[in-house]
Amino acid sequence: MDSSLVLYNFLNPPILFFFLGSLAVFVKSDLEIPQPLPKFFSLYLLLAIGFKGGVELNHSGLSTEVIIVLLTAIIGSVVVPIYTFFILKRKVSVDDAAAISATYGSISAVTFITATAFLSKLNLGFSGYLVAAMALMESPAIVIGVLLSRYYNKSEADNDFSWKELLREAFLNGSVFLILGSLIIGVLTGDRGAESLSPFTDEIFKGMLSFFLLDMGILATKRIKDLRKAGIFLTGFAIVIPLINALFGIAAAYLIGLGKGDALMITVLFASASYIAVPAAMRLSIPQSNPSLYVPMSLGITFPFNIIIGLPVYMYIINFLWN
Amino acid sequence: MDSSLVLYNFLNPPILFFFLGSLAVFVKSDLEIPQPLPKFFSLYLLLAIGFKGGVELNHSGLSTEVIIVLLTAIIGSVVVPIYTFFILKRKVSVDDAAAISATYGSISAVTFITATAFLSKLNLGFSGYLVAAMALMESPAIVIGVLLSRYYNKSEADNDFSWKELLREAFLNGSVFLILGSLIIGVLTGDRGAESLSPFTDEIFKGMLSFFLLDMGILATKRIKDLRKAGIFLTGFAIVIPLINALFGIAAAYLIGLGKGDALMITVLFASASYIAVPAAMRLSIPQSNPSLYVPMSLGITFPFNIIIGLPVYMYIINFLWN
Amino acid sequence: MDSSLVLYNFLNPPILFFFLGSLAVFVKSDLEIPQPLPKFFSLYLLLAIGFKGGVELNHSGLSTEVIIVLLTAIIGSVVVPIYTFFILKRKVSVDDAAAISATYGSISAVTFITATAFLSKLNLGFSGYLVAAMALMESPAIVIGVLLSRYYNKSEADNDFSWKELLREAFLNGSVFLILGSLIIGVLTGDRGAESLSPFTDEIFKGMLSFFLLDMGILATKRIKDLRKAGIFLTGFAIVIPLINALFGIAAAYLIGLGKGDALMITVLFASASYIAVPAAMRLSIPQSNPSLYVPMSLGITFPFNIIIGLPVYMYIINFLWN
Amino acid sequence: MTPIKKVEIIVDSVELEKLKLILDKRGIKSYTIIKNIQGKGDRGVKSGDGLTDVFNNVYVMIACTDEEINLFVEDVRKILRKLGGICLITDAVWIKH
Amino acid sequence: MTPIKKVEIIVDSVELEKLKLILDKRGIKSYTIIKNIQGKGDRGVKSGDGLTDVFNNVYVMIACTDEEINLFVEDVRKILRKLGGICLITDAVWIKH
Amino acid sequence: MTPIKKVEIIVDSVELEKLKLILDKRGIKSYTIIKNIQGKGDRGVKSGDGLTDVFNNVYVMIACTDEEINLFVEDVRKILRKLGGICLITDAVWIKH
Ligand SMILES: Nc1ncnc2c1ncn2[C@@H]1O[C@H](COP(=O)(O)O)[C@@H](O)[C@H]1O
Ligand SMILES: Nc1ncnc2c1ncn2[C@@H]1O[C@H](COP(=O)(O)O)[C@@H](O)[C@H]1O
Ligand SMILES: Nc1ncnc2c1ncn2[C@@H]1O[C@H](COP(=O)(O)O)[C@@H](O)[C@H]1O
Ligand code: NA
Ligand code: NA
Ligand code: NA
Repeated sequence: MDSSLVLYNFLNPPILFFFLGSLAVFVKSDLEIPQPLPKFFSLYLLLAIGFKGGVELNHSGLSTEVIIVLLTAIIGSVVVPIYTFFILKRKVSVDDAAAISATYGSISAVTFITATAFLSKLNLGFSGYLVAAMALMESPAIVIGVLLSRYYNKSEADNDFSWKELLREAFLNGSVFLILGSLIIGVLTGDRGAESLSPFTDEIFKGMLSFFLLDMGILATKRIKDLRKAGIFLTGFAIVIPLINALFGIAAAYLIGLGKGDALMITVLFASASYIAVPAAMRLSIPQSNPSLYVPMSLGITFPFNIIIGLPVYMYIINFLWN
Repeated sequence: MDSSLVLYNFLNPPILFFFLGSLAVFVKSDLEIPQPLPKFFSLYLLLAIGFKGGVELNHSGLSTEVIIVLLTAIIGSVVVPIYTFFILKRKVSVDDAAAISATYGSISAVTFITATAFLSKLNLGFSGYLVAAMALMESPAIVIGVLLSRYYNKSEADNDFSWKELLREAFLNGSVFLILGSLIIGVLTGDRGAESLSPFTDEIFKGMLSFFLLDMGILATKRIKDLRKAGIFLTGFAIVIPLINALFGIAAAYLIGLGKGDALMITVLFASASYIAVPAAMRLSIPQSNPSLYVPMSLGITFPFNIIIGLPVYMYIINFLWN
Repeated sequence: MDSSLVLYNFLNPPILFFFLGSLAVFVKSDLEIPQPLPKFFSLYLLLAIGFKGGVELNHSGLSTEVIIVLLTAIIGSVVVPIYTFFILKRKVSVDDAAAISATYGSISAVTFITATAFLSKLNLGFSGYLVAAMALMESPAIVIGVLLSRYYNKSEADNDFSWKELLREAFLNGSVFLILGSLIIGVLTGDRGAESLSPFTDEIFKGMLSFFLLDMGILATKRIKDLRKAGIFLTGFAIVIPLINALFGIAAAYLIGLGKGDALMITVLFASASYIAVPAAMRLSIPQSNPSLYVPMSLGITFPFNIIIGLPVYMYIINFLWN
Repeated sequence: MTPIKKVEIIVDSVELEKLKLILDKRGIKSYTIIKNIQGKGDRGVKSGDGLTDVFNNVYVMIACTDEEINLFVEDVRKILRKLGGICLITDAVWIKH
Repeated sequence: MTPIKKVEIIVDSVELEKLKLILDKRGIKSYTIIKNIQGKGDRGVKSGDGLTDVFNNVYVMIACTDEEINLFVEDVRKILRKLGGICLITDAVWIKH
Repeated sequence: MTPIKKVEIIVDSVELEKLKLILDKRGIKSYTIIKNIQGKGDRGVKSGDGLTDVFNNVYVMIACTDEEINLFVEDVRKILRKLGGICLITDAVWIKH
């Protein structure tokens, strides 16, 4: 495998700051990023990536390709939770299976953003509408997960259930709303808006990402400890399923005929798992499910796996197939 | 009316982010900007606008015009609370009348800052000393409000009253102090200082403003709900009085012979109402007044009215009169 | 003395913001920078200075000079706590003497960072490895301080003591860890990394420093009140000892043959006292010592003294000797 | 000085909205909230870190009479059963003003 | 283990400085403060949002004897009457160390 | 409704890790933590400002039985003696769910 890809990824400051955060936990340093700074960085990144995607979309406009990609994204976020649910149900409770499958059907915006930094190192771009694809993938997985849990728990009549609540939680949770909103603002204001916001959304972006990944390194590593509860099956799941989903993503990108940059981004969307929107939604909609399972899986294993090993591996496969 | 002005204002990213925040509340999204981030943005904006005003002032120096404008500003912030107090006293308690009149005599720094972004879209500038005018308008209104409340509440001897406390609260509250202090630092360091701080105070300014207005949209819309208590009279007051005050401002600017940019800024100062310095001061100095009246009025109605409708309308009138 | 040096320092925005914060406390303004913003600025500055130092180090590489300077730094941070301990022990308890001596053996990163802003005003640079020297000086002083306290408190068997704990606290506390880690990331990524992070770590740096020093001005001035407890001896100590240590630093720089910029930086390291890493470590390792003594001394006296008077004085002496 | 009961409820942060709805519905007009607190219990560690409120608790205190407690205690019990947390009641006196 | 009273006061954040002055003046040397808390009461909702502390409460706890309570309770009552808030007193025992 | 003891401990923030270790070691599996609180006591003012947790307190609450209290109270007393802080015990009832 082209080792330069791995090196490119490793020598990227954001990734190195992730390692630094991770190391802080291993050596028991008391380094910590106090609340609500992590939330601030996360809101900043969503706003910036949404806005930049919108400005790109303003340039490119909508096309058949765009619509096909968006549909592919939605289908992916519906199919993944279904197939994984039936794998999971053999080993864990229905509620946990539903929550974990929703987690893996949904996406991680930070993985997506880290992939943009990786692409920019390789001087590759990506299309702005993929940000829309990302936003569209968060919600369906949540709905599917909750429906699966309800269907297989039929006996227990839970009178608290409200479709309105579920749909609001799925489609209007803070992160989906902020990304979509910023995207639309980007589309509306185009280059004029981009110019005035660019020092904020572009220039300091990598620095903010580095700072945030420092915290993500701390968080992800702390969560790894919780994995003992998850056991070997779920730990393996958290690596194997993203890989399989990535292959789905690569295949879809190949069939659609996307460029390399776009192919990597759609792959990363398929491969990534949620640790912000979905856990918050599951806590409300499937309260019997255990967040000490799905959060460590997505944040402690799948996220680091994707940004450290996944990115260069997916890129390598794409390079191989596309050339 | 020149519709392009409205459009210019609407397609300004900061205004669009304000709408986004407002929408979040309407659709019941759980988007929120956790504390103390709103305070951080607010401190940043005060520091940046104060400093930039100071640097401008360092260029232009003081002139008769400057002194006339500063006096006009102070007179405005004394007259407005007096005339509004007697309007208000017919409908609400003396304490509430005093607090609301102080609110409208004082100013909103964020409205002022949003107006600078609006001007820069129109390629118009404004003079740095108007930042000083802004700082000078915060305090007199507070003092007048408290004096009116005390005078008309004579019977109740409130032994707690202390002039020292009142003057400190009026002239040395955090926002007045930070704006004036940053202004003086800007004057002292001039271009040399501006150069080194400019990436922080200038370049990322619009981005920080957008982020802050996102939160202001959330806050203002939440406060609207509280307006049921305020009733139709106070709701109308919160739109009509700013309009009247704006006309005073435009008239003053016309008589002094200010440029268009400066005219808009002084108009905005007259038209805006405080929701930071004055509520904090009223809470201490007129504790019997009800913050659930004056905060929703200034933050939920007057602020959005000014930045969305007021700015283009005032500019249109100024364009009309000046040409 | 060359008065332009003093003026250069005074008209530096960061220093002026320090004065502004200080003034806020004197006039009893309610200006405050809410938690955890001060911690955010402090983390940002450590990350940025560490990273920039690392990039510089990547350019210059290691040399005999570098190793000599690093050794000098370590020796300084071992010798200073020892000699000051015996001075202090005559007047205060063994525990307080140990904690104060550790405080003055260690360093203040913000003083160092303020010195870089001072140097850049004079168009002087400094070598990146001095950031490493700074990081290396935080820990030994902590270890020496604790050992002195234990040796002279022999009688009381404190079963809680753990070398492992002490060394972790000394070498892996958050600030040391973040500076060293960012330095290594800077070394690893070099110019490529610097380019992508530079808007974040370089361009907004002075603005962030100004904001932070505003808070430091507030904090330092609040702490001055606590000095009544410290008394005249400790107050004098907090000015005289830094001066003596600065002379040691200047002498060392002269003997090694450093350039003027590097000489100032090493002098500042010797002269400065810790108010972040050491107090946190002392609280855990010498709990009987009184933080209301060593924090006001280092934060309320030594820090302002160094950045206001120290910087131009040290520079003046260096200019005098070097020319 | 009037005798009164102090009811303290500690639950998952995501339950706060539901809890407030219950109190409103049951006519409880006054309460105090402390957000972003941490803890440990049967449902694991609430460490307060992370990017969401999933690992956070909230504290709600209601000073009220025994009759008022009866209005909402069953609803609270239901929440606790589902999502964990605790509810303590203490005797106190209220300084009337 | 010594019997002691636990006095808990919840008031508007802007009153904190005044409250601390009272305690200092009345010779109360020890207390604990929790800032930035929320609540609801006769004077409306304290939602904790906003750019000021106007919609914020503060919690102050004082563990002290009955005699000490008498020193400051009247002053506190006056504050509560003016700006709202509550004051509860609970019996507790103090683990002497 | 079961009678229970409410143990409240307020100590220096730097002691929190040690306190959690003690509770874990003594088999106490449930507690609640409020971080970043302020106060004043024999060891001076904890103003909560500054760049470290040196001038900060933490509040820990444990609802447990008398037997459980005996398991950790001596260890807590030792901490209080060394670094200050207080420990109060109140009678409460626990709403079983
Ligand atoms: N015995 C207890 N004492 C104090 N706090 C408790 C206790 N039990 C539960 N809690 C709090 O309630 C939260 C949820 O409890 P649980 O449902 O048992 O996980 C915990 O995270 C604690 O903050
Ligand atoms: N019965 C109560 N129980 C708990 N907290 C209360 C109660 N009454 C008032 N409070 C608290 O005291 C604050 C001020 O109360 P009020 O003056 O009634 O608006 C409220 O925002 C609550 O946080
Ligand atoms: N009598 C008291 N009432 C309430 N809080 C106290 C009391 N004594 C001590 N504290 C708290 O415990 C902390 C440490 O106390 P001390 O060790 O006395 O300095 C103080 O900062 C207060 O937060
Ligand atoms: Na996915
Ligand atoms: Na006005
Ligand atoms: Na030193």
